Amino acid sequence: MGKIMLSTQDTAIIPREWYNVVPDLPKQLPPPVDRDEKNSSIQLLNQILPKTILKQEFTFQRYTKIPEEVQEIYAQIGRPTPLFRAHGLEKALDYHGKILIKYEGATITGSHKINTAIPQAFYARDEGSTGVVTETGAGQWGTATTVAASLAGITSKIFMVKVSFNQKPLRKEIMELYGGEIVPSPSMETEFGRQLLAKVPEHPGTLGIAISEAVEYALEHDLKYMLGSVFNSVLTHQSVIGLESEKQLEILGEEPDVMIGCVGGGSNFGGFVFPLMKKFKETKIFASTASEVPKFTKGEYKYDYVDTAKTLPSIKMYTLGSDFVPEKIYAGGLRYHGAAPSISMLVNSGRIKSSDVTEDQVIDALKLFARTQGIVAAPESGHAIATAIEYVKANRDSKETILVNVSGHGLLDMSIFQR
Amino acid sequence: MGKIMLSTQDTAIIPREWYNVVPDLPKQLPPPVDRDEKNSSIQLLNQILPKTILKQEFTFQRYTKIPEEVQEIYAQIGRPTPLFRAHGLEKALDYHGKILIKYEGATITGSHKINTAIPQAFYARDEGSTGVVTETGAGQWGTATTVAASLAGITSKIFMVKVSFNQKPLRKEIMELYGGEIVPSPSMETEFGRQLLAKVPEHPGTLGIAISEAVEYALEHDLKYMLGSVFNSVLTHQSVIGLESEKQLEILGEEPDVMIGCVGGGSNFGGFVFPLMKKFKETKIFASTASEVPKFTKGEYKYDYVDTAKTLPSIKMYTLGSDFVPEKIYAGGLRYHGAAPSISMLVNSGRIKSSDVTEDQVIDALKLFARTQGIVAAPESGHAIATAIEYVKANRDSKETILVNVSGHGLLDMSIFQR
Amino acid sequence: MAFLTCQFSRGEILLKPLILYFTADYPSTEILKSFLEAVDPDVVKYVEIGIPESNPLYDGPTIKATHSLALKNYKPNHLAEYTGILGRKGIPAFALSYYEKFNKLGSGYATFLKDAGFSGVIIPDLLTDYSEESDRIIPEIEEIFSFIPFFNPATPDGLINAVSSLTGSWIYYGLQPSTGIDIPFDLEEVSRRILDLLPGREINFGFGIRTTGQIGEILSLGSSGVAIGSLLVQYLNDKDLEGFRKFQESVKEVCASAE
Amino acid sequence: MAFLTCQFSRGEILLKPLILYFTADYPSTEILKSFLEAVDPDVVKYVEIGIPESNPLYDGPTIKATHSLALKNYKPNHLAEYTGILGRKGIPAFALSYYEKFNKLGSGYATFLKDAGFSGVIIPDLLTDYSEESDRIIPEIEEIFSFIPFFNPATPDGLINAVSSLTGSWIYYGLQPSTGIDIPFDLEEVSRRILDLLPGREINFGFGIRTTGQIGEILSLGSSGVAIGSLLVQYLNDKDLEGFRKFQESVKEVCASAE
Ligand SMILES: Cc1ncc(COP(=O)(O)O)c(C=O)c1O
Ligand SMILES: Cc1ncc(COP(=O)(O)O)c(C=O)c1O
Repeated sequence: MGKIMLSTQDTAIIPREWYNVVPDLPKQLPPPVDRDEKNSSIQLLNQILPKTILKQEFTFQRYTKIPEEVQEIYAQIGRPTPLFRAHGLEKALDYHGKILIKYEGATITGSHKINTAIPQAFYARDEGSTGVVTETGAGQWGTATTVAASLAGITSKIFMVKVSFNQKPLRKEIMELYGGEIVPSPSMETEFGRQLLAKVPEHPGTLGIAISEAVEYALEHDLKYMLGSVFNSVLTHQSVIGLESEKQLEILGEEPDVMIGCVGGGSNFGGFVFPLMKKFKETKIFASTASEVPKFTKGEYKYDYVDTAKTLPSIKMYTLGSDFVPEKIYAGGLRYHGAAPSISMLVNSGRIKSSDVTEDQVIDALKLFARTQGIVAAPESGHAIATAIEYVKANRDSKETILVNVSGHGLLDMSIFQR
Repeated sequence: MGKIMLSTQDTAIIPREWYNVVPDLPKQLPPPVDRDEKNSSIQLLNQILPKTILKQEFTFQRYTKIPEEVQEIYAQIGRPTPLFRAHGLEKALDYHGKILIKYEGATITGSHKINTAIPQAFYARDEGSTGVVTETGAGQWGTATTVAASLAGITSKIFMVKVSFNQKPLRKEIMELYGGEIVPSPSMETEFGRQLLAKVPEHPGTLGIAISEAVEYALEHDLKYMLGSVFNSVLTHQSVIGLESEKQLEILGEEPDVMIGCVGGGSNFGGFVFPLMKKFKETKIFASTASEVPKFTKGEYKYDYVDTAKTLPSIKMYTLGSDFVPEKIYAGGLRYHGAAPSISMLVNSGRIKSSDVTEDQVIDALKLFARTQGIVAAPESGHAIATAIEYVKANRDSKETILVNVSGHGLLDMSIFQR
Repeated sequence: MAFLTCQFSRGEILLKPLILYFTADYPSTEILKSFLEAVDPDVVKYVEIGIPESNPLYDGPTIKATHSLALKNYKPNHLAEYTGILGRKGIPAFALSYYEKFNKLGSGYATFLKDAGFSGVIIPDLLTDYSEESDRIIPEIEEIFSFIPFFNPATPDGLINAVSSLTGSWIYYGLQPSTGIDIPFDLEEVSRRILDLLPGREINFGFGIRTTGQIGEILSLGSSGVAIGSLLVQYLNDKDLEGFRKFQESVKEVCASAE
Repeated sequence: MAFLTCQFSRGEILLKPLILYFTADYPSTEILKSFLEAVDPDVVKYVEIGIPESNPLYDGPTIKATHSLALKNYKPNHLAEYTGILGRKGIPAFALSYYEKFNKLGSGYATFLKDAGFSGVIIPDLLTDYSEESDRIIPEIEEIFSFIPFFNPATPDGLINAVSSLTGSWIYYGLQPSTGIDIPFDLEEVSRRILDLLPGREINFGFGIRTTGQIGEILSLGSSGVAIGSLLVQYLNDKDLEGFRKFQESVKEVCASAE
């Protein structure tokens, strides 16, 4: 049998250390800053994040040991994830180079989000917290959080944007099944929520509001708040994607000429690309985003708030403005207005190229991928696949090896095809 | 790191031959028979099944070579699937033996069904068919069929029981995404369907009707019909589950004392248990079924029709009667009235024990499994888990090694928790 | 072709390739007798006579149909007439009978068959549906006359070894689970299995053999003989004695051409 | 503790551990002058004077607050008064100024600072926000006086090596990305990194140092000195000269007790 599945799901491939790109960036990473002289949002992080996360966020070790227990849980949740050659897609595109897929949808929660949820929940537990709190929009992050908390033996509370809560009953279901407590946001459980509801009883909620509620709830109840993306510590945890890929490519004897991933906050992209960029210095790198959220092409590279509610610090990034209201695209995870500082820096320097793809391109890409590879990819990941297809069409004779990170499966998001 | 994930997703583990239990059964397998002297249903199989499937069904080689191409596709769809130790579950149950899980939910379509769909579709294509037809109730089998057909580059048409079609729009969605054509049954596309609808325009459909329509459609359009379970050739294809497990156990140095799987038609159970039974002669074996479909405890061991419509042959099996109408349980895949002849024979001889579990036990088991292992198992597989939990509770001090086949994930069936 | 021999000697015995199957009293006693008279002892080794049955479960549709008609004509005392004709040609006759009769009559039924002139009996459903009885009944039958084991590709290895060791007779190996239906199979694979399991035994193949070409192929693979059943029904239905004779001739030719 | 030394000699030079940071004209010119008069040359190595800024992005909330107030009092000609007081004690003064001023005034701004009595300048946002300018501006500044590289744990290795090779001066290493906020960090890890990258260089640590205990620890890890800023603001606000003097004494004691 040919080498079609380039991965060996051998736990020896699971990295023992996370990789942090910051010491290897060409320039210094602009740190998170406070905008408000009275209430330091960085100080706030201090109160709501596990100490270990804060350390990882602000002190930049190139390598950080992954706790043994987290390594074991990584194995349990499906790491290493497969890296395989997409023969079916190559054939359908009549491409004579290679298309390799790293597939994070093979984790038990169906996306890369679990890679950072696990250490965050375990650190919280280790530091004596009885539970974690976070917000979720589309639901992927909330799902990962509930699983991680249950595996750590602590509680989880998820503020879910009310409109999603109502539209996606299955997401609520799965999070509850995983032992989480799900609250539609705005809720009556926080001061912030109560005030909002007093003014607008039927408020549909936003991610910004949900963040504010989660942070307030964490503060009030002495729980830890979980970071879903954007932050450097999250990208560091996600480096398992790229580190595994590196070993898998080595086993296979392949070197990527092109690397492609999708960018919401940037965590799957950074986690995938950074460890590989260190080794494969000449690769072309594409960050795929939604045309409806053209952060790199229409956004500005500047300090901006992480969240709409301006509760969390400002960071220097490509941003469409923290009050940017994206179109209601199906790829909920790509609606974020900004992108992680490290990725933004490299897009700004030109090292990373960006590619906006349309909803139609994505749907076509998802269909083609499903029919040729048998995988229903997440709508977010569909962007990376669409960018890869576009690249192949424009470079048909290049015979390059294209490595694509498919960040999740789309089994719980199939309603997007009902149009 | 400890050996928590006992699998290596090393394609070397994918078997090169399927195993057929028949030559190793203690008694001779009663063959499928015709009941109708005029219309031979066995002759019918001859017209609608690929020749290679018929060969495998009726000539009993112990080992059959898996075509190279099928081996490659097996790798692509996620084989070998993981075999891991369920530390979390063990801890929650305070069990001091080992619980090992073979997890078929890790395939791209989320269940073992793909293991047989692939060879059936590829044989059909090899024999010049342009497409395949089958029926589906809950949707797992239809989904596997559409993927397999797309990967083989042929069409697929699925007759889906109308009531499921209406209740499970996502199932229709995913099958279409995979390139299948989905028709609610009864339909106007067959004589059988048209006659039914003329009499009962609002007919909700049954699996029996869908089978009849699929068979008629295959005959009329010179397409191949795909067998979802029950038949011996299907169990043979499913032997990849047990054969992989055998190698994985060897790598781990483990020997199962108890093996547990769920039984609908018996394909995941037989595929899992038979290859292992050959090596581990002393293991206790439990077939888990739904209390609502107590085929082994309340059924009779006799010749009965495979399908309600009596289109396919009669086989000797435990059966509740081919016209048995099961309660509307959520585990759609376990509603079948009978079970594969080989399994039935061994239940009859006492080699395989059976265990009926209730809906409540299953829901509790699924919740516990989700929270301790992070996996949302399929409702069908929840039966196997529930039986394992029951066994552990009754044999707390045995320290036995219990190997459970979890046949699928339940991500597309979560509506069952909405009660 | 490795070896093909229609008449060959094993030790002292000259073996012939063909085994014919007829259902007793089908289509009528007289017609069947005329066919038995036409049996050619130069190519026919044994004749099987099926005892009519209301539910011949493991027969295919063609043979099944003969049973329901034969039941109407069947008289036990006809059997001796059939075996008599064959005996005069020096061809041993074997009865094919479902287990139900043994169940009712015990080994007395075997004595009856022996007295009717049969050299032995084949019980097609014994191993499938009554295998727990086989340890008891086979030795009882063997005290009286030959028990002919009937195996098919679905018979487990263990059972083949156990049952064949209870008898020294020839073995009937069905190529398919049911006769008269074209289920595709890999002749070489299926044959090799039984020959490997029981080296040195006389094994005759049957079920689903349709053409003289197939007969040649089966023999070339090492089988001792070939049983033909459904293929004869058309001749019987048409009272086509001439066709039947030609068929026997053609089998001889297949053998001759290959020798 | 491996080694702890507050006053130690490297080659010929006697080194003292403490570096103090003040924002110019905060809380008033007079109060600041009285504090500078109280600086103890036995323990204070350098003094940094921050040039008030409307948006001191990389300062923490405590220092940020001093800037907005200081801006109201600030007059460029006060600077020479401050450096004068320090000069009389033999303590070199270094200006801390954001890049914007260099952007506007070019290297003339460096000349101005030099003329105001400073021995060098620290530009906290240069490497973060204007690193493409650094290759050009650093040599220009070095022609005039010392450019003090400001690194922190977020500074990439490559940048640390490149920039420090452009100057022979001491190096300011911020333990945190922003001063005045308690972000937990592993002091040993963070220190080892810079000491390993730049062996033999004078590296002074700053940002987020809160207690005299921490000072001892940092020195024991091999740092050449410790910069203190936010910690002093309380003394300034309270005009607590006595407290300030005691603080300097306590640092001496930490050192003495450990020697
Ligand atoms: C499957 C999937 N991919 C990508 C993203 C985008 O997030 P990030 O850019 O942080 O990876 C999300 C976020 O929800 C997601 O669920
Ligand atoms: C996940 C899953 N498990 C088990 C079954 C039962 O089928 P079988 O007994 O053939 O494995 C089904 C059938 O749909 C299924 O989808």
